[in-house]
Formats: sequence, structure tokens, C-alpha cells
Amino acid sequence: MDGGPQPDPNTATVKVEGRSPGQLMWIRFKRDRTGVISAFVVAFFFVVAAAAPLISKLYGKNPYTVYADERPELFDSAGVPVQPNGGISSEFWFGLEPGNGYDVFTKLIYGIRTSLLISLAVTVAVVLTGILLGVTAGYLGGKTDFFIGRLIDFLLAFPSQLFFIASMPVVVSLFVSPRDETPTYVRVVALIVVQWVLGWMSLARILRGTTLALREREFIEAAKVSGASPWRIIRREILPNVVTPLLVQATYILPSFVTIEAGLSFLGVGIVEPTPDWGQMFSKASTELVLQNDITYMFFPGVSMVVFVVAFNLLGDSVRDAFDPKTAR
Amino acid sequence: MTTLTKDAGTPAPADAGAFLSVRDLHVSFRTEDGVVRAVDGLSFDVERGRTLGIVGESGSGKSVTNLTVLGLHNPQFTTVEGEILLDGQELITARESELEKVRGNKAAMIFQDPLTALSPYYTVGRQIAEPFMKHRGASKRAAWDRAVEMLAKVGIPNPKERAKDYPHQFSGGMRQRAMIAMALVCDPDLLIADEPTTALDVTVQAQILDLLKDLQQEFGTGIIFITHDLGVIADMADDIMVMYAGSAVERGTTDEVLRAPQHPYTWGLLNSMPRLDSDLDTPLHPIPGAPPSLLTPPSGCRFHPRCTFQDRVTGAGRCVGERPLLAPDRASACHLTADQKRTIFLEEIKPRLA
Amino acid sequence: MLRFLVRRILGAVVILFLLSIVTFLLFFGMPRDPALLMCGKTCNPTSLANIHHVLGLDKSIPEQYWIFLHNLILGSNQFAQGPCPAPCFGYSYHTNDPVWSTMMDRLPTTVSLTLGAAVVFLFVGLGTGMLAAWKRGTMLDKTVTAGSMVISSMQIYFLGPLALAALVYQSHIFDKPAYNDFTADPVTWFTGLIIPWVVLSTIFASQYTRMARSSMIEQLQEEHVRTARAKGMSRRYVFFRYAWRGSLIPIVTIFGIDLGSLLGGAIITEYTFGLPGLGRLAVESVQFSDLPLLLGVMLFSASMILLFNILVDATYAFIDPRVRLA
Amino acid sequence: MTEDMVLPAQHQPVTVGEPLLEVSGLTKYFPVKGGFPVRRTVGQVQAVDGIDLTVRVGESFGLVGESGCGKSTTGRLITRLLEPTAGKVSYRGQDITHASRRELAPIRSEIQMIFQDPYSSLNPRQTVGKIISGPMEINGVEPEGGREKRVRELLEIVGLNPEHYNRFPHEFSGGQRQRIGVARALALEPKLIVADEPVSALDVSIQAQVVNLLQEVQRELGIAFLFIAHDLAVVRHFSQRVAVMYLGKIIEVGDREAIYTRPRHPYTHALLSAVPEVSLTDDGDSAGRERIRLAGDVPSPISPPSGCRFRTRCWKAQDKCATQEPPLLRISGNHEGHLTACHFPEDPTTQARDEDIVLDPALAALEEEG
Amino acid sequence: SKGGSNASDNEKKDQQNAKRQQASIKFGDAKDSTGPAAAVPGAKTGGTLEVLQRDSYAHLDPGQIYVSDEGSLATLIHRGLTGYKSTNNKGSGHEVVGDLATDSGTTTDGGKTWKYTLKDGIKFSDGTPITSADFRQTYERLFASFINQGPTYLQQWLADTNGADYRKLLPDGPYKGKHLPNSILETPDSKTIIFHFKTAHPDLPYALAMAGYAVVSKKGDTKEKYDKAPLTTGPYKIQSFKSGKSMVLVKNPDWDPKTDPIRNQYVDQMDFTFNVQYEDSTKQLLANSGADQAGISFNNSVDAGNISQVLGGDAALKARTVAGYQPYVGQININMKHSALQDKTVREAIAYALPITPIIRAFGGSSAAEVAGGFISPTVSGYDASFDPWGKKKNPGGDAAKAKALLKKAGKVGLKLTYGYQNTPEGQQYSTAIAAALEKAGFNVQRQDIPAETYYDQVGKVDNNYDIYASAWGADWPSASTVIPPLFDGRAIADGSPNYSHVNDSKANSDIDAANAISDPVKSAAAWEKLDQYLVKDVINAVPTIDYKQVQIAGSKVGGLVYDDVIGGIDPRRLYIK
Ligand SMILES: Nc1ncnc2c1ncn2[C@@H]1O[C@H](COP(=O)(O)OP(=O)(O)OP(=O)(O)O)[C@@H](O)[C@H]1O
Ligand SMILES: Nc1ncnc2c1ncn2[C@@H]1O[C@H](COP(=O)(O)OP(=O)(O)OP(=O)(O)O)[C@@H](O)[C@H]1O
Ligand SMILES: [Mg+2]
Ligand SMILES: [Mg+2]
Repeated sequence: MDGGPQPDPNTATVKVEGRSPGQLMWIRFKRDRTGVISAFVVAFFFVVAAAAPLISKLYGKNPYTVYADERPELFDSAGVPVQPNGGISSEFWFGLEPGNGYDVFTKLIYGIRTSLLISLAVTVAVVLTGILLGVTAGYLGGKTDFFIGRLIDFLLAFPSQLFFIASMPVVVSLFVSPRDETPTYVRVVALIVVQWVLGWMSLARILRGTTLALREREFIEAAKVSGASPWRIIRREILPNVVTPLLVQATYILPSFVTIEAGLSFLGVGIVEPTPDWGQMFSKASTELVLQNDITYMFFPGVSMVVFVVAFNLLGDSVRDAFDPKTAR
Repeated sequence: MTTLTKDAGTPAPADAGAFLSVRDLHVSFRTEDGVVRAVDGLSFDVERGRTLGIVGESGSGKSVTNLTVLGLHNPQFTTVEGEILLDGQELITARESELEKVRGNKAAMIFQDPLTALSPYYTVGRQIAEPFMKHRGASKRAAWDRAVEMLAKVGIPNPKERAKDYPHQFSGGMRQRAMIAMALVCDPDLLIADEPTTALDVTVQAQILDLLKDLQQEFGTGIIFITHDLGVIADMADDIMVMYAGSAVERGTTDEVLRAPQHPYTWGLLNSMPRLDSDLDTPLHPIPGAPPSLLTPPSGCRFHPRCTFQDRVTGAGRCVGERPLLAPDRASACHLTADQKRTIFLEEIKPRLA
Repeated sequence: MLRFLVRRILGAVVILFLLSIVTFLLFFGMPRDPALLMCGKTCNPTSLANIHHVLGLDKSIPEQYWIFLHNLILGSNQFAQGPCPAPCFGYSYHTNDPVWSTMMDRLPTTVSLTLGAAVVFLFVGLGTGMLAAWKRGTMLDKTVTAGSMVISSMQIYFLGPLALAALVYQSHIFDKPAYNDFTADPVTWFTGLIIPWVVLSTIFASQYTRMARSSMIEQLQEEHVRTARAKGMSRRYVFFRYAWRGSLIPIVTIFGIDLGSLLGGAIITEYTFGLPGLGRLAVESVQFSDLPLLLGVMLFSASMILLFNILVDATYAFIDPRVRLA
Repeated sequence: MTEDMVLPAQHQPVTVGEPLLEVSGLTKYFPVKGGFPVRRTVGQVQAVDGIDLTVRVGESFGLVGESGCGKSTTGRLITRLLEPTAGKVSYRGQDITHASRRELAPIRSEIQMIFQDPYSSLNPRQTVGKIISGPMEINGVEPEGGREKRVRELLEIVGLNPEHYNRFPHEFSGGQRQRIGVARALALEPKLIVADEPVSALDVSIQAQVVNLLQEVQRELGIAFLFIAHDLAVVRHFSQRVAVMYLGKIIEVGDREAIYTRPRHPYTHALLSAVPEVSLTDDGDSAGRERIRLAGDVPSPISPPSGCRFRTRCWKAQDKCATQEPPLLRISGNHEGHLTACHFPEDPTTQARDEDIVLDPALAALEEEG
Repeated sequence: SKGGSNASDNEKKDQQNAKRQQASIKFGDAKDSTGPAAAVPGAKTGGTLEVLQRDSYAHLDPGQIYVSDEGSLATLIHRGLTGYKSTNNKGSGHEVVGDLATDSGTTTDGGKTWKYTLKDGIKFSDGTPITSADFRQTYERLFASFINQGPTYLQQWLADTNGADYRKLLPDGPYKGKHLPNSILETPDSKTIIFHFKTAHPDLPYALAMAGYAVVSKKGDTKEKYDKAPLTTGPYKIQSFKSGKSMVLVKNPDWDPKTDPIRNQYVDQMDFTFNVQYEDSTKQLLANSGADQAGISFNNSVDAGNISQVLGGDAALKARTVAGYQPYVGQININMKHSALQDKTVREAIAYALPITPIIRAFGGSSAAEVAGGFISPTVSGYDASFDPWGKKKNPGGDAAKAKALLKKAGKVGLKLTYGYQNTPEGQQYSTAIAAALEKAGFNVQRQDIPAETYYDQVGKVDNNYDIYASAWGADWPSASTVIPPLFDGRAIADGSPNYSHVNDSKANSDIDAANAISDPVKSAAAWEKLDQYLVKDVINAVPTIDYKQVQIAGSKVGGLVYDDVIGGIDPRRLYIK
């Protein structure tokens, strides 16, 4: 029995409502300054993403205007902004994109919007699959566990990047015939699907482990002795306890999906011009045009993504610590 | 199979002066939720060749005390005050390198769970030989031979071969024997055994207890034996210290503490313990309530919220307001007068124990 | 050990088998016809059919798969381009080169890139991570922790171009990364790969730093480590003998995964630095709907992943005597 | 709190006597996986190997033995958490050996369980109220005045504040949690409670509170207990009849008197002699009890010794013990209902013999020296 | 540095170069066809040339060679019946002469029957003499299905069909014992080759000069395998070839300079390195150190980032630089099959609205491309620099207002235009900008990506779904007869045919026939020019976009540097090490 701090329930008769583990976690989390700041940064990104149309309306530009044609005086014949620092000016806060000369500021916020939308969707899909398969495997054990385990092994052996590249056109072709336009949403859906197919295994493994450990806990047996159905046990006894690792894992996997999505767009199999996208901006940033002329452009997607990923990871650490105060860092 | 005539069990004569002397020890931990006063004003002595048994409920500070003696706490979060003298050497202020010379050499430790306390990565023999090499400057060979010898001594059959095994290849009882061998390899003067048998079955526990007693006879080691089982302590200890919420509430020789206990907490412990020869028809008499939180310990006597005798203390509110102290020799930390204690024990407690 | 190897290799073969089926199906799901690419400017249905026939695409998918397996294991003399000894992945649709030798040609690039960086990031990462754990709580620790957190959040596709811009395009300190044969000229081999190595190692090393540090700290809280200290072993000894051993397990796991997937084609890295390794080959195979090449690269990459999986598990047995291989 | 616990009056003590639970030949083997190249079952852990026992209405039946001897497995077989390999479990004459979850529904409420670990036996994400009302909800029990009222009653019965209804387990101490566990078991008004080491994780001072609580519950509500423990003193205190298990088998069973004062099986002797005792009498050492030190640990249940399973640690073992398994019988000298499985039983006493029995070679060597 | 500014001087020079090219090419006689080739002034023998190439050679089998990279290489290793001989040292004057044949071919019936006689002393690199049997093999194997990358003029002429139907003439090539009858291809003796066509093909000497019709050894024909290890006939042979990595050419001892009026053999050895990107070859050659002093790239252009430095005016650098037009012209095709686009006013609106700047931008700025007026490239006879019907040269951003007015007139404001674009980074970039400009002119543009590798197959389908799409076409020889007919002959509309607009204009069709029948190259050039202008201005089935240009650079020790207009790049045959 651990002699840790325990409020004495005998004396505290006034306050009868107990603090749930979730509430305790919330209280601990609020005390963690790094965590709170990171949460604000992360929230900032989401707000910017959500409010991108509004922001660009106020700012008066959109990410689709081809300024290289609208304002040819700002560019040379290869589409490089003639003003120094990537054409940053009071008019174009973050400068102009070499090439077609899109406005970098609006492109960035819309790009973040696209990226976050996709990554969020993948995360949700992965979490649902992870719960479904992980918890099922862990709880049912036996053959089910064996098959899900082998499926996981199998998918883990996939060279994932190569598979992404190879399967993107296939998945896209599932939605559109090769001779029709590929609407952006189809690419988005395809990106979500391919990342999801190869993205759920590690979470499922973790949840399987958690469930396996939970299954050994005596409260599960208590429910069984009372005649609870497996469904009830999963729903009432296991799932609430899976929420903790799930939340922690989710905060770690979301930024990783952001970087994977960006990587795919970087390789040219993800979102393509003119749809603004974080990763597509990297792909632009790595062209000779930018490298040779002015690398200012590179910093906007780069720095914003580093800030985002760092903040999210710090948030993840804080969430983990809040749930599990014993792990000292 | 060997049969032995029963030993009278006379304890080894006490050395002059205490080998280990702890004075007014305070240990507190800084945690997320506040400061935990795990040990709060504790003093005790251990003599060579004698066994001090420390009993107390979970969380009463037994392990912390003993880890502090060897300086094994994390200095980052821990504040230690007071005085620990081991063989005349002050340990609290000692530098890490000096502590290293003490640990495993003059004073050694046995932990509760031998499976996690032994490294899974090295052979048992190596783990036993290491401190011998370090403290005695022995060669690898010599240390290994010593390890095998120690394994034989603690009753591991076929020690030459088993020394090459890893801990996971040992059974629970054998692991604990290996731990003991490791602790004793440098002939320490002080052995701290932190609940060495709690994880073991009774039959194995009995083996280990016998082993420890016999080894003590042989080496003349002073032992601090931590447990929460009064039966075990009765079997092992020469002296007993009862701890409650970070401090000692009663101290004395085994006979004294068990036959004429003076503290309501000790009474409670004895009363709540079923025994093989106790009366079957009377229910047990548990101590009401639960152990206190060390973050916000009760004021005055730490035991007062659970004590059924506080109304008998002369001077209203003393138990709540004033902290009773432990007299230097054998005594108990309680505001009841000595007479009151004696009569309450004899008239109210003892009959229930019959 | 032998049993372990046999069992795991059998398992790996089954996985590769399934993977090749999936790749096959994936290929036929692709919305393009490789024959169209080969058919050239004057393509008509007959010549298309002809090319289909030559490539064997007119056969049923199971039949094609059977032929693929057969060739893979036994080799084949049926190819117009010449004999193809086992392991025969056939000839590339696009370049008409034998797939196996194409892959073997590209392999040194990928291996140089990966192993060169791996050596650096493993040692640098472990070193700084352990140093931070050793000096836990100090300024040094905090700097390392914060620094590695930021750097590990950078991506190759950001840091890579940045390094190229800074070191190659703007300051002209280095040449653009290139692969030069080691046997021909070790010096140019080395200089050509410096930037990719540095970038790859920086990002990975910071990840290993974080991992090594936390895993070390976790180990230091283990009870057996406390026992070792109670025996009077010095802090250094405890750190490097007791804690370090256990902290290796998660690191070996991740290292195996990283190495396996990098060796199977570091696509983004090769793409960023324009190095002609397996990763580039993989992208090309998709671009040109080059089934034999795609299958070859896919299976090769997966084999690498599986191989390192097995190696990792075998390594566990060396690190941790509790692990029994069977 | 517990001392003056008031139980609702409607529960009248039930007559003790008729069998409630009958178990015969109960066996559980766990498969051991291995083999090459395909994994298959290569052996079996003979966790429980053909045990017979009867728990009568309202009685407390104790089951003791060393770690790994199959106590918990027996308990879980009876509560149908595990599927028996062989044998028969019948409850009130009804065969429930292989009953499905649905078939068990009517008697589910009558057999409940209390667990060892107060930390893992309560779902940390549910309030006390939910935990205790869970079994009622599952079985559709709608007590008079509503479930919440019943839960508050139960909390009171087990000595907790009914106001704690909305608290979470982590806000309670170990002893209090164990009380919550008891309340949960009581929620369905069971006839039989299987208690798997319900107090061994608790401190002495708390342990007594829980033992007392269980005892009162047993007496006042007439609930039969299968009380599993390794602490012989607690079992003695709590159980009217006691069975001693060794390596998957019951080697001796009888009423409390018989087992603790007139044991016949050498293992029972050894077990009793190993219990460290506080002697409160003034006559010095507990000279009254014998001292037996067994060698080593319990052998592996994967390949248990042939014949009598205790023979490898027994000082009386002879050739016969290796070849012939002793049946569990009322051997001569035993009282009614006292059964012993031994070819060469000991005398029915726990008094010290002239010589200690020390089987442990190291101990023997040390004692020789010392 | 900015891509491609301040290049106007060079532009002028390029245009002058190109102007000279319009002078027609003469078909040489036996005297013109006699070797050895004229010596390059100042040339020395010996040394090793470093050749830095981005793309590896996918094909070495002559029958498979069509693209310009392999074409450049082929000038060194493969020989056919005819070839282009430089008439000046500037790369701008050429005549077609007999290469392995004694002259550029003789016809007595205006181009229906052509007779060639082989020179003496011509051998393959394995030492076997070249006979007419080898040529029969060479031409017959073109009908086999594995030959699918090379040109198809000759096959079509022999079979007298369009498209790919020619293969029916000899489906398995010569490999199953069947051969072309003497009524089509006659080889009466080991030295004589006679072609019999059903219709006149005065262009045959041009066609036979293509690398795709260079000779293949009958004895050494290894079918598919020949593509990796062919026997050569030129001054160099292949010592080693590692696809994707490197290649070494060494002197071919079986090549006799006396038989070759076209090629020189100065350098001892050529070491090729592949996978060298444009910016790398540029940088290496600019650095001009060590082996790179003798370095060159046959096909890599100077990359956009370095172009201003190269053209910056440094005299030493200028001496190492060559520049010129490539034979390609870009265009945006308008799908004439779609009913909405059959309205000429709509097409006019498209032509006015279409911006050229995005395309120039995407290809690297003004040094890589310039606004095109017609479909005929500056390197082809019939080019007219002043032709600019849509005002693109003055206003390359397009004229949205005019387009909108036209669209309004046609009552088609908001017309949906499906724009199929090549899914490459450049394609994505310029298509987006073009779409934006067309939208501004009142169109509703739907962009549809098409995988780059199958782009032409997709847009080449007669029933494709796209309304507009880009394409580029280069002349196979310096006559518009390889531009206008393939692109605009309405009778050849078929899947895969390069008539991407699916235009079928009866006047254009008859004009094509007329121009094709003209055997005088000068007159025919004028006819093509007129037809070109008619198509651009009046038919408007496509809008010309850009003329492709390129700038190349070599190391300081490389001599004989000339930009050859026919090759469309540096002429490898004249190079020597200083
Ligand atoms: N590192 C630590 N940080 C914070 N609190 C601690 C730490 N170590 C121990 N404590 C607290 O100190 C108190 C005393 O703990 P200790 O381990 O000494 O108890 P114990 O008497 O040994 O109990 P047990 O019988 O369970 O071993 C407990 O309340 C415990 O929670
Ligand atoms: N699910 C299982 N799979 C395999 N073996 C098992 C399983 N459960 C129990 N065993 C084995 O069966 C034997 C009996 O276990 P059981 O838990 O019943 O013992 P126990 O008497 O309750 O011991 P303890 O006192 O340690 O709780 C042990 O050897 C154990 O390892
Ligand atoms: Mg402790
Ligand atoms: Mg158990």
C-alpha cells in the first residue's frame, strides 16, 4: 500500500463530490507552465487554421492570386521577386512565393489549415482503428489477438514511404476515373486513407498492451463475476481506462502525421499547387529557384512547422506527466 | 538430512557502544503536491551483533530511514537533517566517495523484492563478487571464489554452477539468499534488511529467518530488520522500535515491547493481529481509522486521531496540541503516565490477547 | 538461436510473400498502363497488345504472379533481354536493365548514406543523451534537452534544403552532395556525402539524445540500480554498467527500425539531396509504372526492415539474458 | 467504526449444514506453448489437479497453501472465471461446470468474489457509487427505494460514509477500498463469496478491520465463504473448515480444530511450524511448538513429482510415495470429516518433538558450525 | 542572382543564327559525300573528354533512338545512309550528304524510288564489313514490336500507311524468316539498296539522316539486348556502359575517316558521367578545374541560377559558351472535337487571353524560352520572327480585356474549359497561372492533372475530355514538313497521333499535300510558312507559346565548340582537347 498523499475521506464530509482522475490530471496540468504555454501555441495554430479565411479577408489577399502576372514589376522573368528578402514588404508581410508569386502569408495560413485538417482526420481515424483493433485484440486474446498481431507485423514490415508513394495514385483512382479532374478533396481523402492504413499499428499495439494489462486487473474479473457482457466490460471498464494512454499517444501522433503529410506533399504525391499546403511549400522551398536566389521563403513554412511540432511534443510530455506524475524527467 | 539439538538462542553479547547511532533524523521530500515529512525526529542505536527490529505500518518511514543511513535517496528532492554516526563516522555530511566506501562494506542492505533488486543483466556470481573486488581490492578470480563460497554459505546447492546463473533462473527464496550473500560478502558490521521475507511463503520465510540468525551468529553483524509482521520481529529482533507516521512511538527490548507494551499504537497492533493460539470466539480488535497523510500530519501526537485512550490523558487537548517525545532509554511517546499505561495494558489489553 | 533464426526467417518470408501480392495488386490498381510508356509516340492497339504480350501483361494476374515467383526463386532464361539468374526480379520496363543489378548499383549510395549517418547519430546521440542524464538537472542538461527537442522537430525536407542553401548555394563551401564510388576515390566519396550525413545525423542524433536520456533516467530509477549503489559501487560504475545496459533496449529497438527503413530507401533524404540511391529508384519505379522495379525495391526495402527486426530481437538476447530466443 | 456495526435486521442467520457448493475432481491445466517451427502446446501447468471440496451453507471454508499451489485458480474456477479442464462444480445441486454466461445469470448474483489487491480491484475511472451499483445494473436488480439508496446502505454496512457515493477509488486508503470491494460483493445479496486473499495486501491494523467486517458479514448475513489465504492465523480465525493445498491438490482437509491442533500430513506440520509467532506469555521462547524447516520451494507444476507430490520435501518419504499417490481419506486416528492424503502420516499434535527437522542443507551446515 | 536577365545581346545573336538556318539545305552529291571531313581549325588529337550528363542513355539501339540526348550521342557512334555535313564552322550551315552511301540518294521519279550505293571500306566495330544485307536487317527490324521508341517515317512510307498500322507489313520483323518484298525494299547486290514508295517522299535523305535509321549489324543483332550493347560504326565505340552511372567511349579502329565526310576523331576517349544535374554540371564547368577543364555536357543546359553569370560578359567565359534555339515550339492545343470550341470567336478569345509569361517563368525565364509567333521554330526553314498575330511578343501576359469582349460577343461568358496539364512541378506552376488568367477573361477553368509519364497518351486520345492542353513539337529535320503535317493533317487523326487538337481543316489538308509535293526545299519552305500562318491566325486550333532556347558551357580546354542547329546543341563531332 503506498503511503502517498491521501485526503482523509472520513473527515471531509462537507465536500462529497470526488475528484475524478481526469480532474486531478487537469489540475496538475494547469500547474505545468510549459504545458500551458505549449497548449496555447498549439491552440493558436488551430485557431489560425480555422480562421484562415477570415484572416485573409481582413488582410485583403488570398493564396490563389498569381502576383507574378498581376504585378509583373515585382518579379523577374523566372518569377523571382526582385525585392530583397523574398519580396517582404508592408503589402506582402511574408513576401512572395518564387514562381507564380503567391502571397506567402495567406498561403501559409491556408497551408496550415490544409495540413492540420488532414492530420487531424488521420489522427481520428487512427485512434478509432487503434481502439477498435487494439482493444479487441487485447481483450479477446487468443486467435483474434493472433490475427490482429500478425496483421500489425505485416503492415509494420511495409516500407511506408514507398507504399505511400505507390498507393496514392491507386487510392486516387479509386475515387475518380483517370480522365476526370482530381478534386482537392479526393487528394485529401486519399492522403488520409494511405496514412491511416499504415498509421494505426503502433497505437493499436500500445492499446493492446494497455488492454492486456487492464484485463489482468481484478476489477475486470469483478465485472465478469457479476455477469457483465464482454461489450459492457469493454465499454464501461476498459475504454475509460484506455483514454489516458490514448490521449497521450494522440498528442504525439498528430504532429508526426503533420510531418508525414508534409513529406508526401514534399515528394509531390500529396497536395499539389495551387492548393496551399504546408508540405507543398517545402517542396517549393527546395527548388533551385529558391535555393539559388533567396532562401527567405524557406523560413516561413520551416520555422512555423518547427514551432508547431515542438509545442505539440511539449504538450504531449506535459499531458503524460499530468496523467502520471511519478515519471520524473 | 541433519538433525540438530535446539539452540538456547542466547543473543550475542552487545559490544560496548552503538555501532550505528541515529539522532534526531528528519527526512523530507519535495513533491508535486507539497513536502512529505517521511521521517520526523527519529533517534535510535544499533549495536554490533544485535538486531534492531523496526515495525510500523506501510508508509511509516521505515524504508526511508534506512535508505538515508546509506545515503541512497535522490539528493535533488530530499532534505536530510540530523546526525547519523556509523562507527563514529558522520554520514549525512559525508561525501559521495566516502559513502561509497561504507556501502556494501561496513553497512550493507537487503531489499524486499529480490527479483527487481538484482540486476537482470549480470550473473549472480558477478553481482556478489563486485563489492568484494571494490572494497577488498580482490582480483576477479578471488572475488569469484568468494562469491561461490558465499553462495554455498547461504545454502544454494551446487554453488559453483549456480554462480553463473542469472537471477531470473533462481527461485524467489534462492534470490533472497543470493541477496543476502551479496550483502554479507564483505563481512559488514551492519546489515539492513528491509522486509526481506515479505514476498516469500511462510516455509521459505522461516528458512531465511533461520539463515539470517545463523549468519549473524557467525559474523557478529548488527542487523536492522524491517518488517510489519510482529511475529517475524518477535522471532528475529533483540530490540524493537515501533514507528508511526515518521517517528518512533515505542522502543525497547523485544521482551519489553511485546510483553509490556506501553504505547496505544503497539497495543493496537497486538490486538489486531490474529495468532495461531489466540482465542477464536472474540473478534479482533483493530485500530480504527487509517494512517495519516505525511503531507499534512496531525498536530500533536500523530496517533491521536486513531487513539481510543486520549480522553484519559490528564490535561485537556494535550494529545492534539503537544507532541509527546520518546524518552532516551526505553519508553513510549505518549502522554499517558507510566502508571496509566501499565494498568491499561494489564487490565484492558492483555485479557484480549489471551 | 538457430531455431529463433529459422522461425523468424520463415515468418519474414511469409510476410514478404504477402507483401509481394499486395504490391502486385497495387500495381494493377494503378491507373496507368506501363505498356503505354513503352509504346512510344506511334502507339496503336496492336502494338500495345504486342507490348502487353512481351511484358506478360496479357496473362491473368495470378499467372503473372506465379511467373514472378518462379523467376524470383529459380531464375529465368525467358527474358528477351538476356538470362536472369535467381533472385530474378526481371528486367525494368523502363530502362530494360536487370532489376537486381540496378538495385545493387544503387545500393552503395543508400548504404553509404545510411551507415555513415547512423554511425554518427548513434554515437553522438547516445553520448549527449547519456551526458545529459549524468548531469541531470544542470544547465547542460537543460540546454541539451531543449536543443534536441527543437532539432528533432526539424524535418529533412526543411533542414536539408536549408543546409544546401547555406553551405552550397550561398557560401559555396561545399559541393552539392553527390555519390562517388568509395573504391574509386574515398576522399570524394566522403566530401560528397558530408552534407547529407550531417543533416541526417543532426536530426536523428537529437532524437537519440532524447531517447537515451529518458531511457537512462528511467533505468537509474530501477531498483537493481539502487542495489548496486547500496553495494558501494561508484556512480560511474553504476551508470555505465547497470543503468546503461537496460537503457539500450529501447534504443536498439528504434535503431533497428530506423536503420531498416533507411537502408530500404531513404526516400525523402535522397530526394532532398538528389542522391541516386534506392529511394530514388523507388520513386522512379512508381513514376514509370515499372512493376519489376517496384516489386524489387518494395521487397528489398521490406526485407531490410524485417532483417533488422530480427537483428534487434537477436540483440535483445545479448543485452538481456532473460530474453530467450526460440 | 466496525466494532459497533449495525446490520439490518431482516437478515436472519441461516442454518449451517447443507452443502451449497460441491466440487469434485476439479482440474485445470494451462497449456504451455512452445515447439518448433510452429508454436503449439508442448506441456501443461497442472495448476489444479482433481480437487474435491464442499462448502456448506453459511460456513466459511478456508483454503491455504504456498504460493502457486493453485488456490486462486480454484477460486476462479468456482466463480467460472476460468473454464475447468475436468471435474464438476455444482451449486445447490445444479451443475455449473460449463454453464455459459447466460445460463449462469440466475445464480450469478449468488456467487460473488472479493479480490486481493485493493488497487486493481476497483476501476479507477468509476465512482464508488457506480462500482457498487454495477452488479445490480448488470443483473437488472432494482431494489426498493432505488439503487442509489441501496448503495448508500451497503456503504454503511461496510463501515464507510454513505456520503462517499460520488468519490473515486484513489481517494480511499487500502482498507477502505477493500470495504468498497466487499460492498460490491454484497450488492447482489450473494449466498457464497469467494474471497481470494482479501486481506493479505493490507497492513495488520487495517487487516483486522477487514477480517472483522467479513466475519460479521458472514455471521449476520449467513453468507458462505470460500476463504483463500496463505496466512494460517487469519484462516484459523475466519474459517470453520480448512483445506491445505499443495501443488494443485488438497492434501489435508478438516475442521479448524483438526487442522491446527491435530494435523496429520507432514506438510501441514511443516506449514504450521513455519509460522512466526509472537509469544505473549512470559515463559520465554515458544517452546511448545515444533520446528520444521523444509528444503527449497514448491516444485514446478509443469512436471510435478510422481506419486505423492510432497515427497520431494518430505522427511518421511519412502519408495511407496514415489509410485503411489495417496488418496485423500479419513485415515485412522482422524476425527469425522478430517481427511488426509498421506501414506505415512505424522502424529496428531503440534507439540515440539525432541529434534528439529531441518531439511535445508545450508541451514543444517550453519547450525552445525554455530 | 536573377534567372535570365540581361540576355538581349545573345538573343539577337541567336536570332541571327536562326535566320541563317532558314536558308535551305542542299542534298549533296558524291563529291560532297567523300571523306574525310574538313578539319576543325586548330584541332589537335588526343586527350580525354569529360562528359557530364543529367540523363543516362535509355537506348543505344539505333532503332530506338529518337530523343535529342541519344541523338547527340548517336552522331559519334552510329552512321546511316545519309547525314548532315556542316558547311561552315558556325553550326548554322548544313547539307545532307551520303554517309555510308556514296551520295544523298538518287531518285528518278520525284521521290518514289530511291537508290543508294554503299561506300567501300565501311565496317562495324567488330570489323565486319557493312553490306546491304545489314541495311535490310536494319529496316526490317523496325517493324518488330520491340522497336517502339524510334522514328516511324520510313516504316510508314514503306507500308504506305499512317499511324502504327505499318507493323502489319512485317509483324515479326525479319526474325521469323519473312522479309520485305523487293517491290518495297530491294537489295540487288551487297552494295545497293533501293526503296520503292507508293507516293513520293522527296524528304527521304533527311529521314535517313536520323539516328533512328542508322545501320544495325545483321550478324550482331541481338534484338532487345542490342539496346545496351550495340555495334557501332562511327568514330567511337562503347568500351563500357553502366546505365544510370557512367559510360566510356573509345576510338573505333574500324572507322575509316576516308569514308566519312561528316565526323572527326580528335579525342582519344570520352568519359561520361550520368546523373549530373544542370546546376552541378554548370558549377563544375564554371569552376573549370582539373579534369573539368576538359569537361563538357552534350545536353545539359546552363541552369537558371547561373545563367546571368555565364552570359555576364566575361570574355573568357563567353568563349566557352554556346547558345541557340532548340527545334521545339510549345503550344496550347484547343480541342476541336468539343462543340463549344468549334466557335472560332471562343478560340480567338482563348488566344488573346492566354498568358505566355507563366510558361516562360516555369521554364526558367527569358534565357530558356521566348515567346513564339508560329509553330515553326527558328531552327527550321520557314520561320518568321515578325509573325505575332495575337500580340504576344509585345504583351506576353495576355489580353484579358479583349478576350472578355470576344467571349461576350460569342455569348459564352463563363464557358467551362477543362485544362489538362502535365503533373510536374513546372506544369503545376504554369497551369495554375494560366488558369487564373483565363478565368480573368471570363472562362471557367477546370484544371485536371495528368501523370507526366502518360501525358501525351492521354491528350493524344481522340476522345479525350480536355478542352485545352499544352504540347511541344520539334522538327525531326530542318523542314516544316516534319512539323505541320504531323500536327495538323486532319486525315491522320487517331489515338496517339500528334494532331493533338484534332483539327481537320480542309484547306490545311490540301495545302499540306501541295507543300509536300514540292521537291524544291526553298519553295517548300515558303509554302510551309504560309500554311503555318494560316493555321495560327485563321484556324486557331492551337496557340503557339514558346520557342525553347538553351545555353551551354564547356571547360576551357575544350576546343571546337559549336552550337549545331540540327543537333539542337553542342556538336560532339568536332570537339578536341586544346
Ligand atoms: N522519493 C520519495 N518522494 C516522495 N515521497 C516519498 C519518497 N520515498 C518515500 N516517500 C514517502 O515517505 C513515506 C515513508 O515511506 P517509506 O518507504 O519509508 O515507508 P515504509 O515504512 O518503508 O513503508 P512500507 O512498509 O510500505 O515499505 C511514505 O509516505 C512515502 O510515500
Ligand atoms: N493463466 C495462466 N496461465 C498459465 N499458468 C497459470 C495461469 N494462472 C495460473 N497459472 C499457474 O498455475 C499455478 C497456480 O496458480 P495460482 O494463481 O492458482 O496459485 P496461488 O495458489 O493462487 O498462488 P499465490 O499465492 O501466489 O496467489 C501457478 O504455477 C501459476 O503459474
Ligand atoms: Mg518500505
Ligand atoms: Mg493467488
